Amino acid sequence: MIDKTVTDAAAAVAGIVDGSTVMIGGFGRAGQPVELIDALIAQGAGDLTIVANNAGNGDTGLAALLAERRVRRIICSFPRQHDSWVFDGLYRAGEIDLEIVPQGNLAERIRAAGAGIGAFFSPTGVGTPLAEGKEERTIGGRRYLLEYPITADVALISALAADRWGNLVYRETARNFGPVMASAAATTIVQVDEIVPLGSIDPETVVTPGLFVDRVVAVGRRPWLDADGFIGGVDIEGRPLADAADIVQTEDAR
Amino acid sequence: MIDKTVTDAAAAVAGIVDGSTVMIGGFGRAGQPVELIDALIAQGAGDLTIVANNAGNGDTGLAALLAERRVRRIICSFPRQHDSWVFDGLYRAGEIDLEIVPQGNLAERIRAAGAGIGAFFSPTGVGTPLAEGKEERTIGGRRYLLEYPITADVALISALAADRWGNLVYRETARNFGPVMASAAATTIVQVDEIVPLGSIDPETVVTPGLFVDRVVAVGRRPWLDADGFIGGVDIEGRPLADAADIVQTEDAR
Amino acid sequence: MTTRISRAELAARIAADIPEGAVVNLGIGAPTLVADFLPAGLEIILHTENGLLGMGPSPKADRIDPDLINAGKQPVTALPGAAYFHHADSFAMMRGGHLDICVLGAFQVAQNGDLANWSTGAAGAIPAVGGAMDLAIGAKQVFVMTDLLAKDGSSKLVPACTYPLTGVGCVTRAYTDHAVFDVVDGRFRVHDAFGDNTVDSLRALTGLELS
Amino acid sequence: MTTRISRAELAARIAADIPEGAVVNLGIGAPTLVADFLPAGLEIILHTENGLLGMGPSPKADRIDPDLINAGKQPVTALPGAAYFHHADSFAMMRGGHLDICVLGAFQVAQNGDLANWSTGAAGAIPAVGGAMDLAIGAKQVFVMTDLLAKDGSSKLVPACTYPLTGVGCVTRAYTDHAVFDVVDGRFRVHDAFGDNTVDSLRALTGLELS
Repeated sequence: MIDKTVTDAAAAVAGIVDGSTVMIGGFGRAGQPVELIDALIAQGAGDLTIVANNAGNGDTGLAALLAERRVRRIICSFPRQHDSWVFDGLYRAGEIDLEIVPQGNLAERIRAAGAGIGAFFSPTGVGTPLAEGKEERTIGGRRYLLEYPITADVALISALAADRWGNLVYRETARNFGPVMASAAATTIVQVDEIVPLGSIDPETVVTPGLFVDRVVAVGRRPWLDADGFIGGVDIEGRPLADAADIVQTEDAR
Repeated sequence: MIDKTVTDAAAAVAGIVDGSTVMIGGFGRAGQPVELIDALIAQGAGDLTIVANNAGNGDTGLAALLAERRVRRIICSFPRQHDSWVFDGLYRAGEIDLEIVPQGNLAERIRAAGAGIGAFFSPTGVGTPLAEGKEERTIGGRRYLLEYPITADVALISALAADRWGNLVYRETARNFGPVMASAAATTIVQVDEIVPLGSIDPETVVTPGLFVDRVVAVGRRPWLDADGFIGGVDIEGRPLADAADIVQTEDAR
Repeated sequence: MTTRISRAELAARIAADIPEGAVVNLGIGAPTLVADFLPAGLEIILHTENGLLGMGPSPKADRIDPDLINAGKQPVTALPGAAYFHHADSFAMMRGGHLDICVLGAFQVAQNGDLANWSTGAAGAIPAVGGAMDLAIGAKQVFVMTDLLAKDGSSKLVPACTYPLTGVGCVTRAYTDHAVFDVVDGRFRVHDAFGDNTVDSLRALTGLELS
Repeated sequence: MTTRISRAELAARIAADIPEGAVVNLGIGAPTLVADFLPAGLEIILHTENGLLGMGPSPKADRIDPDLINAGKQPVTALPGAAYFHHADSFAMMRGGHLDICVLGAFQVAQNGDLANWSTGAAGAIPAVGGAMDLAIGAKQVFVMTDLLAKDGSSKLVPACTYPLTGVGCVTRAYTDHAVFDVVDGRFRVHDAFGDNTVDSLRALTGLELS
């Protein structure tokens, strides 16, 4: 019997070694594999290269991993946020390397790694400072830059549900980088709200087929799916809301 | 109101001009847009370049279009089948051009067209006769060939259901080339079993988002979805079955 | 006194130019205001690059869903007809030319259509590009929404960008608080000027050759 | 008389080498027979490149579904845990190295692992490659299933292929009706020989250096 489920987040991240390249899913806070990141912090691996869209928020999650000086280098599209002070401090102190990648190139380079593409000519970034050192070619009258795959030793991602084969479904925009990262890492580790019985995910709706997934761990239902649960959300600057009343009401504006 | 539905297959294929490149979805008979092909035959456009996985079966569908000498060139992975006599005859008579593309390169080149990729280095075909004339490069110790996108003026595809925005869901392995072709053609025309109300397709399960789709036409429920309907299927050689008794019984073999 | 329309008026002006059926990305920041002025009753499909087509307005406070956000990480909703997809598919839509319009902010727009909106190039600034470079080259039409003049009074529409570029020759139209400019054959052309602005007064303000 | 095992015995031999949990593509034609001999009770996930993981056996006649076929266009079924996907995703799985094993037929296999199985190069033949070249380079292990000798008695395992190649250096193991051969350091090594076949007798039959 194939059973990719593990009992807890610590077991899920076991064996990650110093010097690994680790992809971390999520866009802002949506789809962040919070429990897995916490487990990685506890697990102890260091000298890491992180591939993620952002470079951490506040003092938790990826930011906490950075604060522990466990990350040597980060590859991302948008490190600078109002609450990325941990990264900002390390960067200004010259204590972390940064590779800035346009978000579309980041996603496509990760996909390319999963799809066996050796390199591809991308239309993004031509004529900009991020083109520096890249091979440029004009194809069909349009200028492109040659971009290489981004692979990883490990991907840590979050999904809504998995079966024991590792088939995944996601929720809303928390899907974001999960499917491509799952395809690009040697070992893909997934936290889900729940493990469902094999056969209970409609094969038409599987987003990440199980062959991309190595370990899944159930971390419990996300609180906002319960009635009277957590009110999440962020304000217009991306700051987490203290309470629901902080949100601007615009539903009737259109 | 956005409404991409048209009343019949003739309206769906209106305006296709001589000399067009037309992608046709389907793998064997699964996912073939039969009614749209018939409408294209009736519509009259000629001197066409066809992009498809196969080169027609029997005397209907794509084979009938070929038989009418309406196709100048075909780009496909597997033209030769037991019932591809129409193509075979034209090819041997030198009356049709053929570009053979490995199936994975075909799919990825079509995707690249839809995704704005200028070209990509593919691991497939290296060292084979199909590498002839292609740029080769070694990246990370592995050999690759440079492959270019395949675009089209029109894509004709088949899906299970659409809403009026053109969001599509497919059925089983009839999905095959539909999603990538929809993304790669200037005008994407889709036949579906039925048009469903906007909002009735779960946004988590949309396979082709409507922005890739230009026209949808309902052609009625595929017969085998009705109780006591058509028994489809093919034998081990891919020949359509005359009746259900022709199929080898192996369900209990494992 | 030169007429300057408000940020809200500018958003409304842009919204009025978006036709029914358009697939539109409103970037982050000020351009997202355009959503509030899209004509009621017209179906315009909003794309957000973090994986949603058919984005709706902000939710009421008690309906906020942390899994459903836009590219600016603000809570949003999904309309009937929406679709979710992953990041590579989302940027494939953009880079493959399937968006009709995107609206972006700008530090500078050059008369050849070059856009600078991601970095001032200031020493010590932390670079962050997000999806700006993909949006700039991906949409069929790239609208810029910006004040015409920077805080120091200099024109943000320029003969050539001095800030680091986001994209080359990509801007089709610049909506400013003074006037709307089209990029045509390597020059700005005044599409319409607000209030008492004229081609001559805009020429004086910007120092640009204008037609 | 040299021992030759039957096609079914060969399929069973291959099936016995596939471990639980493996993701396997059985190509088209003879290799699809392997499915019938996979050990009962072990979970092995079959991939078919036309868009299905978790492929099951042929359906009963009254359950044939024209939308559910394999790469050979035969009717199949889907097991609990199956997933459908489009062609680009399907070949990305293959080309990205996510399949553990594929089993392919062969015209020739060279001792350096080169495979020829798509064209005899005969004048006037209509070329057709399908997914063979992608499978050959994609799976972690490429098993070939073939008779050792062609109808004319020549060996299909050869020092160097004379037929047009499908893939370079891709075959890891050749299962033949006489013996199983591993490709090791540019030479065939006899993994196990059936019946009265020996390394010496196989050497005599094939003319190959064997170890």
